[in-house]
Amino acid sequence: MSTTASKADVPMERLWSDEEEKPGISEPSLVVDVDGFEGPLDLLLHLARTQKVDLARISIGALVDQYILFIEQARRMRLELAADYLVMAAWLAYLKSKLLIPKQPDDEGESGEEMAAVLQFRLKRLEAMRDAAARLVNRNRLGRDVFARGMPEMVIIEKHNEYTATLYDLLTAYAAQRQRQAVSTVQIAKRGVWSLKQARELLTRMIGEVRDWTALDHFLLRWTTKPEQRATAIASSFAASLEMVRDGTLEVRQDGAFSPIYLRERRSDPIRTGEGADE
Amino acid sequence: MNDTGAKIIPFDKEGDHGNVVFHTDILEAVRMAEAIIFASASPVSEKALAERLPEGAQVREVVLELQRQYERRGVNLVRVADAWAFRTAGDLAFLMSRDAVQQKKLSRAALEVLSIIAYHQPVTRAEIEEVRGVETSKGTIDTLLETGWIRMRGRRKTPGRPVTYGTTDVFLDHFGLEELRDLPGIDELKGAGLLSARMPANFAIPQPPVDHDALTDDEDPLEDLDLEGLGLLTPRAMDD
Amino acid sequence: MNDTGAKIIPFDKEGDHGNVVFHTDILEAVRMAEAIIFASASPVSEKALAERLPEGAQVREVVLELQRQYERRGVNLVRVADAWAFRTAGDLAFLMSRDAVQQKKLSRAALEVLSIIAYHQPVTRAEIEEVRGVETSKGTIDTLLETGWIRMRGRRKTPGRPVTYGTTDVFLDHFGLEELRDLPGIDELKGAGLLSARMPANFAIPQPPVDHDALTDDEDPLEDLDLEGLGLLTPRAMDD
Repeated sequence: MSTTASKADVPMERLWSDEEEKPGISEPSLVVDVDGFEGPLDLLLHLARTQKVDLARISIGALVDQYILFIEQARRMRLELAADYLVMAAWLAYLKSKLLIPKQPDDEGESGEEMAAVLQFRLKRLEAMRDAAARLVNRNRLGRDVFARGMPEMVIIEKHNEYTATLYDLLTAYAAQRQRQAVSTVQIAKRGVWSLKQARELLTRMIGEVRDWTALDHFLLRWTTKPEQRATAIASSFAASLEMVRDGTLEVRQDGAFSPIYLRERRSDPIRTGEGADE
Repeated sequence: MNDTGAKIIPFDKEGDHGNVVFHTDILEAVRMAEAIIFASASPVSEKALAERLPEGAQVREVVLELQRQYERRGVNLVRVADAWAFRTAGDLAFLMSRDAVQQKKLSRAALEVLSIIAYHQPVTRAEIEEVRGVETSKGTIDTLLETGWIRMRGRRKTPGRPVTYGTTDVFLDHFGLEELRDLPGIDELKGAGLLSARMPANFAIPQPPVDHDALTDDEDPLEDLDLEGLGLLTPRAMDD
Repeated sequence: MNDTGAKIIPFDKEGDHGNVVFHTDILEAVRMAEAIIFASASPVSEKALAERLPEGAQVREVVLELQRQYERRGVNLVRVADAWAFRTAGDLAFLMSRDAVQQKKLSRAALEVLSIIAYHQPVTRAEIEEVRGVETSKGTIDTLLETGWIRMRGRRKTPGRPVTYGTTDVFLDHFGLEELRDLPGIDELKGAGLLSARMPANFAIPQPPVDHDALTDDEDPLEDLDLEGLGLLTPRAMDD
């Protein structure tokens, strides 16, 4: 698993290659360098690439292990990791547990394989977009490789309006002045513990929706809080989930005392995808 | 750009049409279109051309003829959406680079967002974030709006009516694309289902190995050392 | 492109080099000179050309050949002092004069007022000033009325019956909006990085009306008399 090979097919990313030249000069404690990554999906994609196989053939199990090892290292070193990374760890741990246990007949949720497929799809899509960006910037570009007339003799006026302004100009002007006028001295207190609702929002962004019954809570707790905060985290998560149930955005199920709490997004009446027929 | 070695003579060797008489009207219209487009730094729409060319001129035909005449010259006539512009030939980039204006370099994140907008448009901010799996930092979209490459297109007709983003003709012009269909690799991406918001039904579900913890033949076990080697764990400098 | 009969070419048919084989080097140098002069913001001297053309190129010869090629086209290569530039052919100058109108950028004050009218309509001048915190000059509103992007909608049913302003269809058209509700809301302005994420909790942005033509309950229609009073309609002559 050498790094040089993975570097070659990643032209846009010089982020971690910089550090390569000086491996292990001295002994000291390690730093987890998470700065070079654009979020957990990006980190996962990078790890997947080190498997040096087509994304369609990566081993999700190995990938999960790599990721979790990475996070554990970081935690052992008591580094502050952004919540995104921790929530992803929780989800991956959950995914792994699903992959290990054969699907139970009464388990209505997505199977581990389905979840893994979604993850794989998202990694592939992200990689595709990244490659597309590289191809785009390497095209002949106006003002760099290809040029327009240097001494234009006229401007063709299409709309016969003497004045010009773009929507961007307009919005900038509006936002800037409203901001100027507003008293903007709001301090947002840093949360010590974050709610299940927050976790859910992060998950949705990273993984897609929690469409089916999911017993995420204890994974979230394990990964996202320090041991001493666990009690408060349980309390606030649970409170948050009840609140979401009351708002009608979440459903909760527990099969017996002390058994896992299952959550899923509450399906509103199916939304038709056509023209806004859902008023 | 075509790169068939044979560089050619000026506007036309006369051989092929020495005898054919083109209707003078067309010839004159071609000259006029040439003058108008040449005079403008930004692309001139076919509509604007139609207003200026003699009545009855077939704008499309005129412009295509003009494009043909400039095909192998140092300056080419290119199409940008429904407008036309003269641009220096792509193969002369090496010669022109010295005129290049220093352009603001886009961050990797901004480039990624730009390509997602280009390939997935119309796309909402939430959808962009879903593709990238990370919140778009403040200023990224702002910067892209400022370049004039992206714009707010409208609103999605779903609850909440989120604003959708798309690219502009300035984007096409900048990257030398006639239209969005010319985005590199777009057909393959679409075919592979990678431009959809949801995983398409036909997307292959991976067959997990029977023992998914067992390493496959081409895998090595992971050790701390690997992570270090990957630069994920970097040795801390002594003196900081 | 249609292929009815060979395309002709206008300008180069005299055939002096139908037979002559130009050395490829010269032809390539002509292409380069063409691109350089085209892209340059000022006329290019032969000395400057010599620096960029391949070594050994006969600059004068190259330029004269280029000039010859453009001789009868819509654009000509002309000498300005001892430098070279492309110019629209003299006989086509009439095409250029047509739209010599200079486009003006709206002043910042005008943009601000315009944006307030867009978001807060129907809105009176006093209300605009309240949002901006500064007085709005009459000239600013006049400029905006002149653009055709705003209009007087009616009168507010309050003491003094102040005129209310709103936007027009021309406004929507110019800014590429289908309807007023397409203007981004607070979350989207934040998301795009245009508005700080840390705005006070009570900060709000009004939702523009769905139908921007309909008068609201607290508006009266404008009447001819009103317009007259505002000096926009000239009083009818008595003996008419």
